[in-house]
Amino acid sequence: MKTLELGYIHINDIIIGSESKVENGVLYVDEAAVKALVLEDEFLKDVHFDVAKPGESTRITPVKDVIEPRVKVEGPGGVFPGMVNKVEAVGEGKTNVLKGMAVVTAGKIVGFQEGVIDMSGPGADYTPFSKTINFVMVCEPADSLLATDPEATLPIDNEKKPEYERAVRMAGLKVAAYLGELAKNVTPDETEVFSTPNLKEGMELYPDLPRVVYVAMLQTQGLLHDTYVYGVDAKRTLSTMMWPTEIMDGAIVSGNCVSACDKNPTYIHENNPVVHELFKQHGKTINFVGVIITNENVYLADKQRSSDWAAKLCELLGVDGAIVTQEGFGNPDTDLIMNTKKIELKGVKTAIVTDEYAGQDGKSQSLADADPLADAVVTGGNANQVIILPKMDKVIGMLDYVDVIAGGHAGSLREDGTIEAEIQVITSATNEMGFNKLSAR
Amino acid sequence: MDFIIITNNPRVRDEYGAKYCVLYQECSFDEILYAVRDKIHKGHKLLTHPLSGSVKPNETPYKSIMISAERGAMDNDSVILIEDAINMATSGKFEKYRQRQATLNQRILADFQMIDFFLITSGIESAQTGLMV
Amino acid sequence: MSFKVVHYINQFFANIGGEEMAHVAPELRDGLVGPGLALNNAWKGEAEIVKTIVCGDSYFAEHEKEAKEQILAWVKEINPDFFIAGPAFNAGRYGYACANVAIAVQEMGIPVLTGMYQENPGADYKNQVLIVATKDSAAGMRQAAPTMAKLALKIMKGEKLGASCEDGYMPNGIRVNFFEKERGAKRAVDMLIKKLADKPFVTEYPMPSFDRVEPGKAIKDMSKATIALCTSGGIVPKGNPDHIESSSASHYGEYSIEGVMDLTEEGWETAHGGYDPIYANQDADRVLPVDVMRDLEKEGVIGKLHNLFYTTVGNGTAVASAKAFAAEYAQKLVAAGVDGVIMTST
Amino acid sequence: MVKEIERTGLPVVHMCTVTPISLTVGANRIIPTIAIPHPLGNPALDHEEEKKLRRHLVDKAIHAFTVDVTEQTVFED
Repeated sequence: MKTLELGYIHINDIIIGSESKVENGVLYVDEAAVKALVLEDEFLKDVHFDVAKPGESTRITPVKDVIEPRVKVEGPGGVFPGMVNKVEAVGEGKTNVLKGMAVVTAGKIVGFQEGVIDMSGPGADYTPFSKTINFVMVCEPADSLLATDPEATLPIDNEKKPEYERAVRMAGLKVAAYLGELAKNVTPDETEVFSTPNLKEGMELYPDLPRVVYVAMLQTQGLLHDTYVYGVDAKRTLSTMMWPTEIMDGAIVSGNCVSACDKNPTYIHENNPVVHELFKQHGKTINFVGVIITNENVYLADKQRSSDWAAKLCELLGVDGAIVTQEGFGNPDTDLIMNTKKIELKGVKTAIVTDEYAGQDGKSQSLADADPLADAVVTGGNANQVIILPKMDKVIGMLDYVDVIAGGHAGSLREDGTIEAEIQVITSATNEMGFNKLSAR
Repeated sequence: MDFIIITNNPRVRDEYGAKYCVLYQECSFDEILYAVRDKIHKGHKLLTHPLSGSVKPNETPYKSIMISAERGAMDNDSVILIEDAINMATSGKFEKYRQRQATLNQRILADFQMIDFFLITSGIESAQTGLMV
Repeated sequence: MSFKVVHYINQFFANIGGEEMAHVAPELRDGLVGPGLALNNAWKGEAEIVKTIVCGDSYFAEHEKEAKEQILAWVKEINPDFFIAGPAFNAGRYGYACANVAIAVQEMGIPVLTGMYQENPGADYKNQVLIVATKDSAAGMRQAAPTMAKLALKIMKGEKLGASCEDGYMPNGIRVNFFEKERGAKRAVDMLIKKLADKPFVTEYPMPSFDRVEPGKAIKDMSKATIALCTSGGIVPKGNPDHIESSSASHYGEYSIEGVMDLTEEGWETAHGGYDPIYANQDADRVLPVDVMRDLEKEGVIGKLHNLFYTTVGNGTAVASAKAFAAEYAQKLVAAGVDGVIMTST
Repeated sequence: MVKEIERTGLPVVHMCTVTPISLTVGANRIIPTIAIPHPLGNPALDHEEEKKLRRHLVDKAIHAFTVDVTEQTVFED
């Protein structure tokens, strides 16, 4: 039996000042200390912090990642293993969570960087991060990363963008771990226990319940499209298995910055909605066996191997059912259909989660691939839906390139400050792990 | 696995042209898909996904696709993948991007080249470790 | 001022009679008749049925052209804000009539709505006209009338259509976003639990149609059969006189091969952008085998090669737009007495 | 397209190079052909040989018309 207790500490406010602590639901952040932590990285020159609260007339853009601060209180290892803590296996004991808030990394990595979080207005309905108090950090690249050619129009040297991406990704995780650490000795407002029996125990405990596995597909196509598991770039892995609670301790982190609406930020991995919903049914209607992680590479032989392995693991576990979720557009549709088809052909019933690109008029074919065996599909909605985002009083990050973010089109930033765009510019709007209520028919 | 890269990305041409078989042509995103399709009809096998990357078709003007150097009987899976990709890319829903391409500045273009470069690089890494497909 | 509505119903719902009275010709009545009452009540004065058109189901089936002409003439004269037909529930010919009349009125620029059971043959038109899904018998009127009335009023007021499951119409291929009550992950788990228990569940995204059609009957005597050639390989007369586009075809070609024994390089080519055209341009018989078919005709292996062939472009999987064309020319083939079709694809 | 024609009751023989696509689009009588750019020919052959090849394929199609099928059938050699 693998058991993890999550202790939720509800955060009602974040105050940036000269001391770091969590007290009476308020997170106090010592600006100088966090800044020093971020600037340990030689590739970052400066960082600006800000707080965005639900209901405010604030827009955060471009968003890179969103992370929920957590800390191990009991049990082996530390959060985000292999990234900011040792690779030791996590997923048991006690973990405290700063609930109701998130660390948001913002800033331009590439010129077409995307991701909008509106804290109020119509856009706020589409992003889950309009409901969290956001500790936003905008990181500036070190001079060593800047283009040296005086003629260059690039702020960052093209060759050095991978370093900058890595630096910003790590800065976000470090700060989230630092803030989480402040809650290590705080008594949680609420606790929730998640227990997964091993295969043998599960069979004995629930002999009559259908056994269900969760197949999580991770985005792994290359720079800005990567996901890390215990610090390993997941594109160089075979499909494998995890305890669901490992994910809750941050074993999977996002390095994916492209396609804001359907990328899975680290926050959504930590709070993986499928894992939580399966736990709710565990022992009642189903026996939740565990998580299979598999990747979404560009190389077709990799796709074949990974989907073969995902299906093979389902077969080996002898499960009755599987939930499959994906991340991204186009290329991953092929992995999704391959996985679903192969798993169904093993006699395992599937339900899958995706989103759609059906065009602004909703009339185009939604997915790049299809198969009649994929007969139980949940959709996160049509990413091409057009939305008008009103001007916000405050912008954290920068707006100059909204014209070129995905789904925005020439002239999408109007003179009056409103943005006409597709909901694909909004962070996690059509999340393909089923985090939201948005759907389509 | 011996491969050919069909690309309209100057960065792929410049960095890999001397090392691998790179067929560069100055053309649109769609035209790269068509070029790959014609090669598949002649018996080359598709090695990387034609819609690799989360950047949408024509949002980026650049596309690099890897096919087998060897020709054999036409591969049905490759035909279906490239046709689905062409249908998706030319369906009209990404039309807005096509119009926008002319307005992209050098900085953005360089970024799109970089993304495509890293996507195909991950394909090359896979091709070099796996000898058979 | 309330919206003016014209309602279409059949002889049964007009209380004229059942099957024995299905032959009655279209008739125009003032105000509402039968089920119109439920619609009118639901509109509470915001919209009103000003005229009701009654037509026998057999009459419509047997005199579709005349019936439509008469109905359209009346509708034109009344010039209503909205046209509503049915609901037809599971009555097949009534459903067919409702859908076809509604489509015809819609083409005049008047918004329309009909309703029927999902397995009614008229429901095949759900992508062309808005159809509310009803139960399979008239006992479902109590639910159907308010749903239809509400949706009709929404359209009359120019409000944006919600998703099919919100507004009660049959999915029509146009994807509309909306917020569900539960998040996606819960919906997926619930769906899987139903699927595991072999209970019915509804997918939120039906995969593009993989439906099958019953194979046509074998032809007993080929020597008496007329065989037609069709191709998706884009073979056209040299110069592509109808300007068939090389991709995303917007129309199909119909060409005569009367007296043509062989498709020569001088006379024929391909308009298809989906493959290297060099081989088809050299000899279009490589795609459309007219030369061999003529030999078979001469030898008496087949009775006759049909004198027209039909051509479209678009690769094997881009069937959506080509579908409508094929349905159209299939009718022409049947009318021409063709017994079998060879379709070639590149 | 094949389906729309067959829906009228007419038997359709689909001559197609990529058999899986033919199966996907719902054809019931399927004759696999030579290659996408020249399904019913082979430019590598001389004219007579090529026509013989085409005749062979069309003969198969004619045969397919005379066979009652109950499910999707690929007529191999």
